[in-house]
Amino acid sequence: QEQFLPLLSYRTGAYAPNGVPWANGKQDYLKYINATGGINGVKIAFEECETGYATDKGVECYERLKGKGAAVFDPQATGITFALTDKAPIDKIPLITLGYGLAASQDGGVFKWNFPLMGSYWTAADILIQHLGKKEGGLDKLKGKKIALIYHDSPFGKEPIPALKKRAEMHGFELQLLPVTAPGVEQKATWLQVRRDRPDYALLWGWGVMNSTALKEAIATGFPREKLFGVWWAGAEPDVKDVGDNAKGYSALALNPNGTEYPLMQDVLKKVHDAGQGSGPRDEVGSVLYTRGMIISMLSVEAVRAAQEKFGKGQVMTGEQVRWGFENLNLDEKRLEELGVKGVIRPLKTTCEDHMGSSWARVHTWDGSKWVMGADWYEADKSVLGPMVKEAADRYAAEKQVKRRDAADCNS
Amino acid sequence: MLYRENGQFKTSYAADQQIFPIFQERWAMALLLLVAFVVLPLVGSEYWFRAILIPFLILSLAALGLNILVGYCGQISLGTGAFMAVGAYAAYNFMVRIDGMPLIVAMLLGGLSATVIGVLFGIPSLRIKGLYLAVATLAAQFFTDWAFLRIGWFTNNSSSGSVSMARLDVFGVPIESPVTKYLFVLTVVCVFALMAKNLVRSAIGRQWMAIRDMDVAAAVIGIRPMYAKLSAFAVSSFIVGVAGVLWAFIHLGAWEPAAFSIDRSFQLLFMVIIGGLGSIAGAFLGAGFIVLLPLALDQIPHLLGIPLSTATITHLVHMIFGALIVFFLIVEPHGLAKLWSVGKQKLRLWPFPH
Amino acid sequence: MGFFLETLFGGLMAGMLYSLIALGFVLIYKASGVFNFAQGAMVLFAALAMSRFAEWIPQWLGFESLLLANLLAFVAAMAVMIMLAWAIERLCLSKLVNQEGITLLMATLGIAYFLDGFGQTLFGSDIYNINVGMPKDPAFILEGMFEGGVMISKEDLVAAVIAALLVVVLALFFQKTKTGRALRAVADDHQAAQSIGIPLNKIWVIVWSVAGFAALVAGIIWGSKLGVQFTLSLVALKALPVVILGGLTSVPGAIIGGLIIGVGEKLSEIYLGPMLGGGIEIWFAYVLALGFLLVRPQGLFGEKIIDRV
Amino acid sequence: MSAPNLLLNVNGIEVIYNHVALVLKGVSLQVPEGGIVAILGGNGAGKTTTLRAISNLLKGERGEVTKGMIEYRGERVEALSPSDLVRRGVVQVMEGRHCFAHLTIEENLLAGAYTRSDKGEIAANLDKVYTYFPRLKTRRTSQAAYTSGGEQQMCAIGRALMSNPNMVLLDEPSMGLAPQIVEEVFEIVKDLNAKERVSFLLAEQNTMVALRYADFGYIVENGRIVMEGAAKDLATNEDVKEFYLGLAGEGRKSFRDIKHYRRRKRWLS
Amino acid sequence: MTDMNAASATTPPGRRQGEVILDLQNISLRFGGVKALTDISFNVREHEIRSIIGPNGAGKSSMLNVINGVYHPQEGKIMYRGQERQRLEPYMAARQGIARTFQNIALFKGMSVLDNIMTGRNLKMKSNLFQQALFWGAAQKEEIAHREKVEEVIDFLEIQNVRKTPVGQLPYGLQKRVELGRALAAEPSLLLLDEPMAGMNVEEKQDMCRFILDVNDQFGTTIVLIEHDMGVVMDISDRVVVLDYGKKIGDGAPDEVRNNEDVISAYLGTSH
Ligand SMILES: Nc1ncnc2c1ncn2[C@@H]1O[C@H](COP(=O)(O)OP(=O)(O)OP(=O)(O)O)[C@@H](O)[C@H]1O
Ligand SMILES: Nc1ncnc2c1ncn2[C@@H]1O[C@H](COP(=O)(O)OP(=O)(O)OP(=O)(O)O)[C@@H](O)[C@H]1O
Ligand SMILES: CC(C)C[C@H](N)C(=O)O
Ligand SMILES: [Mg+2]
Ligand SMILES: [Mg+2]
Repeated sequence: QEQFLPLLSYRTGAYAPNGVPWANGKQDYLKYINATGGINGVKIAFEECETGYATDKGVECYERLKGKGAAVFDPQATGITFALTDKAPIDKIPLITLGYGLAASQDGGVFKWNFPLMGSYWTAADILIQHLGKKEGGLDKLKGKKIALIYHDSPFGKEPIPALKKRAEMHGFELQLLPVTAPGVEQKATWLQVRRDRPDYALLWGWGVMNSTALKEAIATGFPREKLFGVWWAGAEPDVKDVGDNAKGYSALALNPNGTEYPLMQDVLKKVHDAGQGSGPRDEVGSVLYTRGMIISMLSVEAVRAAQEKFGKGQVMTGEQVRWGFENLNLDEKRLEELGVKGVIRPLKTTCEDHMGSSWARVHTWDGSKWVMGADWYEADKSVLGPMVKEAADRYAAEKQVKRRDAADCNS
Repeated sequence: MLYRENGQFKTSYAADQQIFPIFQERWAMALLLLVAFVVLPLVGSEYWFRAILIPFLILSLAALGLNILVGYCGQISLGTGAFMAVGAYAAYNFMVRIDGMPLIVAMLLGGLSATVIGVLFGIPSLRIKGLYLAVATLAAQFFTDWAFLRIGWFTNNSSSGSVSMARLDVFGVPIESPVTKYLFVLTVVCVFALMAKNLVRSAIGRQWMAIRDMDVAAAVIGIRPMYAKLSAFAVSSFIVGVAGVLWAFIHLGAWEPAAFSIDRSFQLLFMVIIGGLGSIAGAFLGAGFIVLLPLALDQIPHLLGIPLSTATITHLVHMIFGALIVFFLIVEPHGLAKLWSVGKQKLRLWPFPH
Repeated sequence: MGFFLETLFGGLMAGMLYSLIALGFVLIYKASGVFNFAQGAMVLFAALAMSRFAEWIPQWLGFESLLLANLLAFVAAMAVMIMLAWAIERLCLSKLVNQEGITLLMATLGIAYFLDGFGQTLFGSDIYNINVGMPKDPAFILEGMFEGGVMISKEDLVAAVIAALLVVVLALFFQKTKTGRALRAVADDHQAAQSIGIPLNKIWVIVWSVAGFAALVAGIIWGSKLGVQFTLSLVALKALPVVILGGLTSVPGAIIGGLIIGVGEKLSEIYLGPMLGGGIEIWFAYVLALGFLLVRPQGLFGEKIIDRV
Repeated sequence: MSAPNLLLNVNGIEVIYNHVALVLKGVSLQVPEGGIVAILGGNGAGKTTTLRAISNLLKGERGEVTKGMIEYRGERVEALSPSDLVRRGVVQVMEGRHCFAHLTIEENLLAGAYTRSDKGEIAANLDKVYTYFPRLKTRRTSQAAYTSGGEQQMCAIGRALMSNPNMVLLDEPSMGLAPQIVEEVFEIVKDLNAKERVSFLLAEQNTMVALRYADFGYIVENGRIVMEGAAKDLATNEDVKEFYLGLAGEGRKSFRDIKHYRRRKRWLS
Repeated sequence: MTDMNAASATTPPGRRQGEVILDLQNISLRFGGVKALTDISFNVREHEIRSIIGPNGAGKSSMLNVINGVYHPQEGKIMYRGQERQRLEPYMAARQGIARTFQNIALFKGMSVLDNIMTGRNLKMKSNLFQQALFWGAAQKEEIAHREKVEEVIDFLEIQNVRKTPVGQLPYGLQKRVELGRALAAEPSLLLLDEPMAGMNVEEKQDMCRFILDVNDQFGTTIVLIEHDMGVVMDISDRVVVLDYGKKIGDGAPDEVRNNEDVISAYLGTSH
């Protein structure tokens, strides 16, 4: 009896360069778990399905794999997440959207099956503004400043806007919205506008080619890279690789660092890659998105583990049970240490109400050859986002006529 | 049972006009419908309904609509995705803005909205021909992509730009379970297919084909190019619009403009051409080919247990798919439907070669 | 004002880049009546070949020189494109003689699919770069006149010049040369062309090779701009309005069309865009083309569409 | 016909269209060096198909030769491409003109000289064609699509002559031509035949003229040769007279006085 | 259309003196430099068979194109049934009862013989889109009614056995016949025929003549005929107009024309 974990991924198409390391990370961790005896002895079976980042393909994959007893889905795209959010409750399969998806789904009271662990686009936006404030020497200093948001014109790119608007009116900076039509190869006009309006900062909400293209255009229009800040999906190696030295000074949010010095990476190299099991090239291990993939699988496995604690060690968990696991994750420093990811992520604790668990992130900067992690951690400001999330969730509930879960439902 | 038409004499023109003049065909069709409506719902798995049959049927419908425009009226269009989108978003708005709006009505209204837009973008066809028109229709595609992305009103100002539709019902019957969804779609498709067939075999259909084959001559025998072309655009985009509604409401549930991107338009054109221009059955064959083939190819390595990375598989699928398209065009440039009818001719002559 | 000029130049040069791709379409259409939807895929394929060879050849032969690497890679890539042309003719076109345009168009779509898969299996689907030493940083002119001066991207400038050269060469090739005439004859009527001894297969290999060459140049320039990866094949969509606006059968038309579209979309995006919520350039290009077509259904320089009884 | 001076030898060919329609059911015919041979027959008899088969233009029509063999100068030619045949001197004038619509008349003619490289020769041929068809000279600069039916017909014939062939397959050359042009065309045929020993195989409906100029003739009826013989003999054959020349016994009768339900003579086939 | 195949008593030429239905006055048509027609005037009487002859490129087809509105002459006016006709589009001409066939066959290649001829009747079909979509009922009745008419045409032209064949596959001669059928199906009052007998052998020409004469006799359809076969022209037409290089060089009964010097030198040549 094996625990089946489906893997949606995209190794082809416009987003492949980012999709591939991510997918490999997810896989390698599962292989690693199997190599180390499974989850309390339960081995993991997994199957990958190619979505090409396209919503309809994603749905097709979901339908195909859910039949095989899928315990959790990581859609790897906000678009797909939206499409699946309505299906998951029917099929009773949790969705984990680490650092993406619907911001509102943090509210477990309404979104019983969604888990935007470790952050959403609202937290990301919030943190970026905090960071800029810090650079300026205080959020109040942002007054009168002009900040441009250059975003992938899709649900993904649009998510942060409400949060940014909120912050804008709080601190009185001007927010300029510059949508880029997917996939984002056509940005000349956008950057001409940037050059004309000379914003003090530009936020880059891109994915795939959009990121490298943006950097190239920034260079071509002479926009200082130091003033360009990306979301955590715009801060990985593929985004800067072929721009190389010219991207020096560009910073982006980081949910996780890169590098192989962490025990987990060492283990994976040893137990998976040295065993000829590696899904991708060896030097990919420890890259930003690879690591993130690992974390996603790790959290999924931990959720299964947690579920087993409650529903029976050494057994295969159903989607419902795993959902409970996700809702009762508690990774403290100690546990992180055991998992060999100390310093990779911060402790994380989910509850029935809070499906995010933690919203800590750092900012790292490209020095021309590698990403250099910034010192200080930021946490999204609950006092700002909390009400927004609640309101959005309630609106969703009203629209879909789902009613808030009561206490009883919570500890079910 | 051997396939013969000898001995089946038509005694009336009505008989001669039947859709399936030969009784073997009538039987085959009846059988097919029986399977589709009764057998499949009993045996089909959820995956089959959700991931294969429903998309297949809906896309067949869209292809059917497109075929009226391209195959029968000869106006190549690359804007099909756009018209699907119009249908979907229009219906969505009718649903959310008018409460108590029944699904069927919303669907038809969606179709009508598509018709309006279709006719609008059809007007240039009075002056622009062939490939020029084809490329020009992309204007519709990109414009709607943009409009539904950027104009909040259409998406009921959803912050993400993605909208969704849940808990549908027809006359109180909830359209939730895969089977009900399937049956609903199947019914709609059958009705429209029948109507389309009727159109193309009556006067209007002949007018379309006349325009397609030689517009000057058509005008000389009294066919008004304007009426013929625009009516084709209207009918076509109505059907396509309805297909769009189904695609969004029934298949996806939640969607963004990307669901109706240019890829969709091309995919549909594939279906129409591979299936056979100017053939109702062609639309279904084409859809079958385009929808099922990649899925099948996708599965083969798994079934054979060959360990290939999904990337390699996808690339292989692309290659094989492309190669097959070319192959079929070489075997029969006029599509699977033609291949089928040639096959039947051979069957008639059987066992003699000629 | 200075900014207006920037936009204008930006548009003009973007336009030249579009015409570079448009050229591929025009060539094949003019010369065989086939509307080649595989052009985009060919660009990607060529670019992939170029970038990978530039990376591999030095490893194989063990030398350093970037220049040499690029040269050899170019030769190798061109060889590949010629083989491709030959294969396409052999396996596909030669078997579709005398079929309607739409059938052939469909075939090219099939070819496009094949190339997408084939190219990426062969050369990988990661993001690669082509480094032919294009200048990356902007240049500023007329600094006297406007504060900050008028910025133009050197890279685009170089690209534009190359594009222009290429077009001139091809336009000449299509002048009343015997081959040129034969090509147009084939485009008009395959069978009649055969009946008077024009060897279709040879003609087609020539044409597709030339188109392959155009694709390679486009691939190199766009590749070094955007980086070589899948989306490169999408730039074809930017070329389509150019093609119809300039006229499917006119090589110079590709250039003029390119310039008009380039300028039109950039100006619209900058000056209209904000009012409409941005991102309008893509459809604007098509609407612009549509507008021109309503006046001249065969595009600015296209051959008159003949309908006569 | 005796083998030595045999130029073209078609032997029992069968042709099938679309893998289903068998339209030639074993056609055999010969053309001697320097001969003018006519193929006669009603609509749908298979004349055009026969010519297509010889010049290898069937492929485009999705037709194929399934039986029999075709020899040109003793060489099997079924496998050759049309252009190879043109280079060997066999050129066809297609039924229904097929001019290159977008090219001007002159470009059409020059295109016809594709297989020729010698500039002088081409120029000479061009002049020759223009002297044969002065009408073309006056329309030389206008696009073929916009010339009259007859002009297009002349253009098609002239275009074929530009490759200066030694075997021409003419499919209904007289179609749509004014009477005296028809005469001229056949004079040209005779002329080329006499001066340049060009051989002709022509499918013609205008039997009257055809038999006047040809020296041998075949009659095809749905896919079979039903009669063959020297032109003169055919011209005097009663059946031919009635059904192809419209000369019922006592000479030509007016088109007005045609009885309805005339018994149609059909050769056994 | 009642039994057409009944033997028609053949009446001598020049018999018909119906009044003028079509009167062309000083028509001139240019294409850029090319003068296709210069100052041509002639008329057509009800019931007659009016032939246009002339060398290639004389302007015959252009003349027909002018009559049914495919070309619009720069100068001259056209009187149709009494009143002057303004610039009109081809489909309007069709509505006024003018049908035609073309020199380069213009059939609808993709359609069967039957459908091609059915299109000829589209002007007479009245049921609307919705009725047609539902088909059963009004639309079907109409279809059948017209189908009967069309079948008569098919019998008349003796093409029953190819009813369902796609016209593209028919040999040239039969295609011409189908095209005539398409024109006849419209039951026109004025029928324009552009070289209907090109590419036919004598036997087939005789049939064609018979068809034309019957149409003309039985429905009194007026016919304008372009033909290069002098035998046919001289035998069946009532009056002949001769064009040369866009100019009219002769007009009158066949015999007059036959002996007209200019005509002989320009067109007929010495033979015949
Ligand atoms: N492309 C095609 N596909 C199928 N059948 C065809 C095709 N071309 C011709 N045929 C059939 O082949 C037979 C012979 O046609 P062909 O054109 O050779 O006759 P023909 O003697 O040239 O007649 P015509 O004198 O009218 O030109 C006809 O019955 C026709 O229907
Ligand atoms: N659309 C057009 N554009 C330009 N020139 C034209 C056009 N139509 C006809 N012409 C020219 O006008 C002249 C008359 O053409 P038309 O077709 O009427 O000749 P015709 O009498 O029918 O000759 P034929 O007996 O060969 O058919 C020709 O020289 C032709 O080239
Ligand atoms: C899912 C992540 C990979 C980011 C991606 N662009 C999205 O849709 O959110
Ligand atoms: Mg023929
Ligand atoms: Mg004419």
